[in-house]
Amino acid sequence: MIIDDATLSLLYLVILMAFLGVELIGHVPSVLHTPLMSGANAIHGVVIIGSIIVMGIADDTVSTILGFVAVVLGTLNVVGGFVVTNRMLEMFRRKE
Amino acid sequence: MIIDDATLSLLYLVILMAFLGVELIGHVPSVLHTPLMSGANAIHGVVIIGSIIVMGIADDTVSTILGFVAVVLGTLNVVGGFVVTNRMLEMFRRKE
Amino acid sequence: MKLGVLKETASRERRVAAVPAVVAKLVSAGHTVHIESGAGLHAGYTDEMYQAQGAVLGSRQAVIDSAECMLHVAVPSTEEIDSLRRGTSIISYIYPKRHPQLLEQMASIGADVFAMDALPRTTRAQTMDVLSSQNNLAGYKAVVLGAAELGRIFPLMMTAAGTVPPAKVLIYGAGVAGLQAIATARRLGAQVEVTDVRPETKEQVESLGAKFITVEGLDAVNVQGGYVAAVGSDVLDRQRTAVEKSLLQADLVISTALVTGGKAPVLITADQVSRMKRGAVIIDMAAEAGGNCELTRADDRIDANGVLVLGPTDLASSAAQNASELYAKNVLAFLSHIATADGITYDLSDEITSATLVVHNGQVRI
Amino acid sequence: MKLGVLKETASRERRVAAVPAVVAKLVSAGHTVHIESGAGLHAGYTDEMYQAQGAVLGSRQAVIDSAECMLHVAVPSTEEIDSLRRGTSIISYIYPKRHPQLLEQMASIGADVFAMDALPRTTRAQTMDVLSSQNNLAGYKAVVLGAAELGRIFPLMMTAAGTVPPAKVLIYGAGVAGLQAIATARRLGAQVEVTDVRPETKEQVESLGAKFITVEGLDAVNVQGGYVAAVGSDVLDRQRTAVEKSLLQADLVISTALVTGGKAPVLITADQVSRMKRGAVIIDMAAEAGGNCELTRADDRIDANGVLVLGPTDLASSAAQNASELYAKNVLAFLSHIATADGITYDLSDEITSATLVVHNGQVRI
Amino acid sequence: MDGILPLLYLLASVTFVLGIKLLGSPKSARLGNLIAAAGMSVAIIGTMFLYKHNGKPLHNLEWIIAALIVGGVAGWIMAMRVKMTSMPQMVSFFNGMGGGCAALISILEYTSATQSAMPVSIGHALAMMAGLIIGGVSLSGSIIAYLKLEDRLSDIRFGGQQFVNNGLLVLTVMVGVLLVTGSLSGLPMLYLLAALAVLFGVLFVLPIGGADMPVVISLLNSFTGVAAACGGFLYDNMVMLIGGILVGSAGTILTVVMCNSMNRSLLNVLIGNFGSSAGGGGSSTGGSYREVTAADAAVMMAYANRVVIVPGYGLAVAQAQHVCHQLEHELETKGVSVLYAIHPVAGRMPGHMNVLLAEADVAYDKLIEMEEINADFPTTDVVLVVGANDVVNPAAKTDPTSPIYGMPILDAELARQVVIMKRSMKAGYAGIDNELFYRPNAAMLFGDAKASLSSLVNEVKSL
Amino acid sequence: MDGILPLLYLLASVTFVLGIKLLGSPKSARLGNLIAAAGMSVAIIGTMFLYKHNGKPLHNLEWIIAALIVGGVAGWIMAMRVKMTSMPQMVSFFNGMGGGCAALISILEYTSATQSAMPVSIGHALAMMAGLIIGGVSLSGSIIAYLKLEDRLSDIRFGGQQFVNNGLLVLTVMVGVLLVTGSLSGLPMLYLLAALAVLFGVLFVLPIGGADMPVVISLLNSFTGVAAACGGFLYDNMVMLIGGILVGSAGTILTVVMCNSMNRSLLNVLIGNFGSSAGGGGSSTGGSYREVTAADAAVMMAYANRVVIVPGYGLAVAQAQHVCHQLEHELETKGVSVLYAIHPVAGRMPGHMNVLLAEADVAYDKLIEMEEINADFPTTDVVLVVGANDVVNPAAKTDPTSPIYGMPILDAELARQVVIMKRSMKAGYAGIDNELFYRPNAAMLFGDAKASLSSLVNEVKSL
Ligand SMILES: NC(=O)c1ccc[n+]([C@@H]2O[C@H](COP(=O)([O-])OP(=O)(O)OC[C@H]3O[C@@H](n4cnc5c(N)ncnc54)[C@H](OP(=O)(O)O)[C@@H]3O)[C@@H](O)[C@H]2O)c1
Ligand SMILES: NC(=O)c1ccc[n+]([C@@H]2O[C@H](COP(=O)([O-])OP(=O)(O)OC[C@H]3O[C@@H](n4cnc5c(N)ncnc54)[C@H](OP(=O)(O)O)[C@@H]3O)[C@@H](O)[C@H]2O)c1
Ligand SMILES: NC(=O)c1ccc[n+]([C@@H]2O[C@H](COP(=O)([O-])OP(=O)(O)OC[C@H]3O[C@@H](n4cnc5c(N)ncnc54)[C@H](O)[C@@H]3O)[C@@H](O)[C@H]2O)c1
Ligand SMILES: NC(=O)c1ccc[n+]([C@@H]2O[C@H](COP(=O)([O-])OP(=O)(O)OC[C@H]3O[C@@H](n4cnc5c(N)ncnc54)[C@H](O)[C@@H]3O)[C@@H](O)[C@H]2O)c1
Repeated sequence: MIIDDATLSLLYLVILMAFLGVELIGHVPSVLHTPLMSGANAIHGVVIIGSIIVMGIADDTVSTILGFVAVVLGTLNVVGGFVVTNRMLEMFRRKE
Repeated sequence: MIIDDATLSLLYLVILMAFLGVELIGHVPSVLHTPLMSGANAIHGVVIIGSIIVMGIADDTVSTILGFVAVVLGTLNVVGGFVVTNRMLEMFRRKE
Repeated sequence: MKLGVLKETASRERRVAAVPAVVAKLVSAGHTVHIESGAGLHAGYTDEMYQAQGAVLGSRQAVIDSAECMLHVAVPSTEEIDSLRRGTSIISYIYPKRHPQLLEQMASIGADVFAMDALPRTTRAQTMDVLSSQNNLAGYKAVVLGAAELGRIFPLMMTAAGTVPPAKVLIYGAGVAGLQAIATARRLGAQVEVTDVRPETKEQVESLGAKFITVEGLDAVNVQGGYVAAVGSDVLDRQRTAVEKSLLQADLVISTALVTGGKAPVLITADQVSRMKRGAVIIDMAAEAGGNCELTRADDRIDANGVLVLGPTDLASSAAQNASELYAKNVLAFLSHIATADGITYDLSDEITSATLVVHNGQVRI
Repeated sequence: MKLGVLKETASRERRVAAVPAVVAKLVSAGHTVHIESGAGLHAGYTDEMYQAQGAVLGSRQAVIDSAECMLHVAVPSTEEIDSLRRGTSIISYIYPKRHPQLLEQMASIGADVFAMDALPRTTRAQTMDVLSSQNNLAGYKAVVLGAAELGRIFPLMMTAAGTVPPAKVLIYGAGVAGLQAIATARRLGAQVEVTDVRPETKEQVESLGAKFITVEGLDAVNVQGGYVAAVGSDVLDRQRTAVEKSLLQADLVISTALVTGGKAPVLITADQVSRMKRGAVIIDMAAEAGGNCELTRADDRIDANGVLVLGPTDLASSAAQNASELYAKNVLAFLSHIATADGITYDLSDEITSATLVVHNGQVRI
Repeated sequence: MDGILPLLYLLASVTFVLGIKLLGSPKSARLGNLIAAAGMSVAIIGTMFLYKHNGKPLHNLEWIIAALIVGGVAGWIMAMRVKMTSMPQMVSFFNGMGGGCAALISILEYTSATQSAMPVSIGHALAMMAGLIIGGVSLSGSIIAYLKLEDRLSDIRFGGQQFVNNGLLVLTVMVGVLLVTGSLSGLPMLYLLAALAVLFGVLFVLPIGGADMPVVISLLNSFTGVAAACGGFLYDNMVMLIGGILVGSAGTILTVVMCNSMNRSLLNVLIGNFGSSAGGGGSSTGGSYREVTAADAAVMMAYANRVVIVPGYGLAVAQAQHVCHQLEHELETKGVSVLYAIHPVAGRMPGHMNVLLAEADVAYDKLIEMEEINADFPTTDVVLVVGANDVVNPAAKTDPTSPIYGMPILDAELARQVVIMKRSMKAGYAGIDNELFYRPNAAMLFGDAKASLSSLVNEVKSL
Repeated sequence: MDGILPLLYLLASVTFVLGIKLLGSPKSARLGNLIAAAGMSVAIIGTMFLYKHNGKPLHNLEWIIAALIVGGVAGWIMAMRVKMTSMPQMVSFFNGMGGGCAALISILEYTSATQSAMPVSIGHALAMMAGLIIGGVSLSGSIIAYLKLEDRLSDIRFGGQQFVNNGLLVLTVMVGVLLVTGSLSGLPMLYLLAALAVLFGVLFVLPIGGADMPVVISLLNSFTGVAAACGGFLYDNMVMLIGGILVGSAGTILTVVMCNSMNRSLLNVLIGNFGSSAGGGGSSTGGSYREVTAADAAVMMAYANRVVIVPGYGLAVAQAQHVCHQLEHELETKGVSVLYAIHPVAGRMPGHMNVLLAEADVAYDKLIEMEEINADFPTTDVVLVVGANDVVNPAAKTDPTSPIYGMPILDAELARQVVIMKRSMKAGYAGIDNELFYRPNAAMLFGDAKASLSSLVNEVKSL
């Protein structure tokens, strides 16, 4: 079995993140499940970074157009995700 | 500022481990402080791996002797650490 | 309708059939309320209080002369019935099964008689249920009376002079009165055991923190309209045996067991009493129906070789103020159901009217 | 030592100075215990029970003839003292300050008299403290008696016939009796308010879940050996004002306020009573010391225009069985302190002996 | 990769972890969301201006900014406009967009890789294909989930559906593997793979019932996380890796937790559910009721202004009066006003509730009579029914044939939310079913009242 | 680094994380320790047989095994022989050994680096020097801590000590930096650095008081973790890295947590303590008492066979009877037998405790009279005194001048452990000090009894 260093690092990261995930999510009250899911959803919008890079280095029209679409989709994910999460969490604002 | 990839990985690891550490240690009852410390103590005995390697590649006498000492010290740390921890934890064995 | 409230004449009766708050409601519903002067005094209600709510105060005769319908508490006496005008309606405790002659007499003067105690125990009749409201108070008072009579205190107390163990209270019957007795005795710190022949009472008893004495081999008991049917003598024998140990250790015994119609079941024999602890007290709430203890005599105190047997029939009445208030509210709810401002609507198809109307059109209806 | 126990002769006194369990201990400590036949009957103890524990049963005269030291509960009557042999010691309730002539009489027959009620309220004397043990029971019984007399029930009850509000109980004095009265009334579900002149009682009262009525500008009160000194009339005036609102709303009032020596402070005036709620009940536990209420007459019932004023002096005695047991254990502890099997050791340097020995060598010591 | 950008990425990664952590508690959830959003902004802006490709900064910046504005404005508007009740489908939609983005990146990378004719390492190829497949599934699956929740699409099931799905999955993976190994290649094949993935996403979600959608969305969410991580691997980009893996792992665990709190296994939700009926628990009488966990009920109550507790006979049976008092206390500590609504015939004897609650030292002035409190129910946030049944049964007002018709009842049904604690759906004293339990604003919390109340107390405390 | 070894390391790393996690709860702590130990064995054995240096397996295996046996047997014997009360110093000793090992590795690496004359990267040099310094400090510091706890060494303090320490620290770091940059070099310089580090360790720990030793040990422990991580960096060895960093981070947090639970800051422990008095809290009467947290008390009680609760007037004042009953219930759920010891004059009126506990529904048969229960105290694991004072004051038996002399008391002092809940060290009714509070088997849990009891309930529940 052959494992290169990068993969190994990745493996470590994945496993540690999994532990961290378990510890972090462990005892979340179920009312928070949806906001949490929504927040996580916004976070994976980080994929937008990839699309920005792709677009930033694209030089043919097709790539630029596809990249444009990708950035739009990613932004939708990020912005929509965070805003929706924030709205969901309105209910946890303490009333005076 | 110049950061090489390995260092960056290390930084990520350190930071993630720190998070993990906080999450893991967060609400430990204080009676467990000493056993926990002792268990952690045994774990950092992993440094023995280094001494084994050193000794395994040493070819002069001084290195071999120092390596021998290092391995002995490391083993003391590991074995003593785990055994002491185990003894401390005897009190948590449920009585019938 | 012109309603009349007389001063109760039965001995020890301190209640009154209407309290000022209820008078106000009756008046605003269009009735006129005539009250005998001093009728509420024993319950803590002065004439002035009634007047302030719109009642018409008057002499006994004046009330009798004006009223179309008498609101009453205790079963009316022969004299009282004789003194009434022909055709007057009566709403009162009647216990029709125990007083057939009284019914005849009332029929003979053409009275329409509603027996509050004959109400069906249905959900919608709950607000009119005088048995519940009065037995509830009686259950509380029985325990308080017992605690006052007993030469011991109820709660466990560990003091510098030594430990006083908690009193042991045994309760027969977990109906309304029995349950409230359990609650009250437990509040005061006694150890409470309970026996009843209805199996569902076990959970209820335990929900009040008392111990239920299970009688083996007891099948479901027949309950009709909320009244419990008598059980066979074999069951009673078995029950006596199951309970005896607790009885002989009891400091206070409160018996509330009743069955439909007739006489109360005998649950405590004279022999058992003779073997009870010296200083123990029995409060027999079934005294009016013959008593659950063989030795009970209604409204009397019997010292059976150091065991005191009381048969008070005025327990609810001894909480006259609350009892009158609740009775009056029951009657108010009853009246709103069976009558309008113009008079009683004799709707015999109505379950409540039909069950309570024991004399109608000169006819005894049971 | 030869100890004697007579049947109590005071009216309403149901207690007895020794119970079988204590007799057993006295006997094993080397004493002989002579008991008048039937002495314990009212408290639930038969002659057989005493005999079984080694007591010597006999006629009254036989006991008087044998005993060197009489164990007694109620303050002895003149006749009782007359009937005693010269030189007999007496251990009993005495209330020396209230009965100077009695002391003279006892001194004249050469009796050595120990007043159990004069015990210093120190920690080590707690096991002998009859005031604590008896007042504790009395406090409980006062509430039970009040609950029985009151035409209302204590607890809040929300029922189909309406809501019964909780009874309001007002307690004067948070000493031993008062605290137990608070606890008992609270258990039964009443709303309890309390007044006392010792500021430290506030916390104690609140620890029992009752409300303390604070009287403004009250300095620390003088307490000597556990007995509270009288406060000035200005304080009493201020207190009456502070409490009045609660008093006029109260259903049951229990007063327990006592001060050293003399007469109990008057805390409830006749005028106040006349403005109280109709149907309210006052139980004045200070009746023997003149009463906290102006209208109180010891051992009597007074109906003051619908307000019932009771001055029972036999409250502890009404829990005769427990009261006798605790009293007897107090006396046992006291005897072990002041005497050996051979007799009393008159160690006047001892705080307890010195404080309780009110007549010695033909001399009144207070 | 040197310079300040890696540190910005590190910062962003930390905000993501922190954000997820803070999102786990109601007190800090909003903050968590904001922190993660801030980190994301840093990462995006940093990338735009600091990223160097072969030493050169990114070009097309104006188009990138245009795309950001288009997506940002659209996302903002959609997120602000959506109704509270439609939140889950909105999340699903946004998730799909993320999946689509990830899939596009793979396609673009593959395109440029084939053009540059540089050899692609197996690892890169793997990441590319995985990103494409997972992103594609997530895209189409999320859109389907969105449509279903919007009720624009109903469950579609056909015989052998599971067989078809599994076959399609195998085929997709096979094509992917062949593309990785290079046995297949070329853009058309890549588009085929994308089409297969999208198709699978559609078929995968189509048969799953509406009630299980949240679980599916959560799962697709963690898929997108993995797809994003693949992108991170492609560009050796740590923040994408961390963000993606974090969401992948946390999302998976969240999915499992959600299943657990429904007492189902994930497999059961995804596969076992084929052909089973939709909706929450069903009842013999046909109506359907909702269940709620103690944690949920605790949050509802802790964030309410007013809670009214309706005690009944069950409170007495469970002897739960002391815990009930404790709950009242915990809620009041949190600033919630708590009252008890006492029905005159609750329990089995007059004053039964009074006896119980007095024993637990509940203040008398917190016990409110029926007539008085009935007016307050419409402005009450949460009613907690503890072992009561008949006394809150609306049949007493509406159904003349009911044995309890005419009995005045506590109008608990008028409150915003009603939580009912009992052990089962069984009837009470009167022996009749209770319509209240099936109301949309009602939810059941099953179990012995004492046990349920004490978990409630714990949950409230932990908030 | 390919082959199976990296996977074994990964496995071992996972066991370490898991081990630390499991060590956090009494229920799983033993398992956690065993798992970590198993992982450690895997890592060690794997290294011995699978590690390849420049493609060749390790040699000197027989010596390695010999060293393992020597160290293992010695460690085992020491660990088994040590008395329970001496555990902390034992931990410190073992920790020092680990530090020594790390320092030796750095020396050896430096030696071989100078010999091989290969250029050393800055990163490596940094790791080497850091490992040496930190390992050296940890070695000597731990040994000093060990000696101090063994009472073979007393606190040594002199004027300007802090100044000297800081100076030494600066010097050490400077030498280290110069060695890293290459301005200094050669073995003698390295040995100088080692000596400086060791010296600093000694001086650093010398002045710190015995009661603060656990904190210092924990800190040194996390130091060793960092030193181990440096080793991991040197050898690019993931398991050493993970293990080291994990202990470094968890150890640091543990240190902080320990300080918090003593209501001190870390700085205060390390520096502010110079010249302050040793020992736990002091009292005006001169004796010293111990404080305990609710979490500790909870563990003591939850793992006891029998707990006796002694209620007093404070229970009434705090109105804590209901929570007290709940604690009893929680403990019994855990299989602990719980009784109440009722002193005849506890409280302020006869039967005060009875009234209270009856209100909370405590079963009568759990209330045991003084005479009866006094015989049981010697076999009782934990006595929990709730707001009582005079009734457990041994002065009643021993001090004829005391106002309570002669009053029979509850012999709580005879139990193995006594936890006393009150708000302060103030006296009770009799106004006298209570010797019991200063007994070695007693510990105070300060605060209102109701609050303390409810945290106890929570802690017990969480076990
Ligand atoms: N108050 C009186 O004087 C009186 C006298 C006689 C009759 N009643 C009648 O009694 C009824 C009272 O109404 P209610 O609402 O109080 O009671 P209910 O209608 O009898 O309902 C009580 C509910 O509590 C639940 N329960 C029982 N034990 C439980 C436990 N341990 N934990 C959780 N839940 C539990 C039961 O459901 P599960 O089995 O599903 O848990 C039951 O549905 C009325 O119909 C009234 O007419 C009253
Ligand atoms: N039972 C009777 O009949 C009676 C009558 C009169 C006198 N006494 C006397 O009263 C004493 C009774 O002994 P005891 O041990 O029960 O009481 P104690 O000796 O008076 O001690 C009670 C302790 O409780 C603590 N405390 C008060 N409030 C508290 C709260 N809210 N939370 C936590 N702790 C609280 C106080 O310490 P902190 O201030 O530090 O919190 C105090 O030291 C005896 O001396 C007895 O002789 C008894
Ligand atoms: N519908 C309603 O809402 C409503 C209202 C009040 C009462 N009830 C029902 O009415 C019924 C009786 O109530 P009640 O208080 O008028 O009862 P009751 O006064 O007629 O009888 C008292 C109790 O004695 C018991 N008893 C009979 N024989 C006995 C024996 N041999 N030993 C021991 N106990 C014996 C009965 O079971 C009953 O519990 C109960 O079922 C009660 O729930 C219903
Ligand atoms: N050492 C002990 O252990 C011990 C034992 C029992 C009692 N005591 C102490 O003895 C003292 C008295 O106990 P007691 O029960 O015999 O008291 P008591 O019967 O002599 O008096 C009853 C109460 O009346 C109060 N009182 C006096 N004047 C009052 C007024 N104007 N208004 C309201 N209340 C008034 C007193 O303060 C006292 O609390 C208390 O301090 C008690 O703690 C001590």
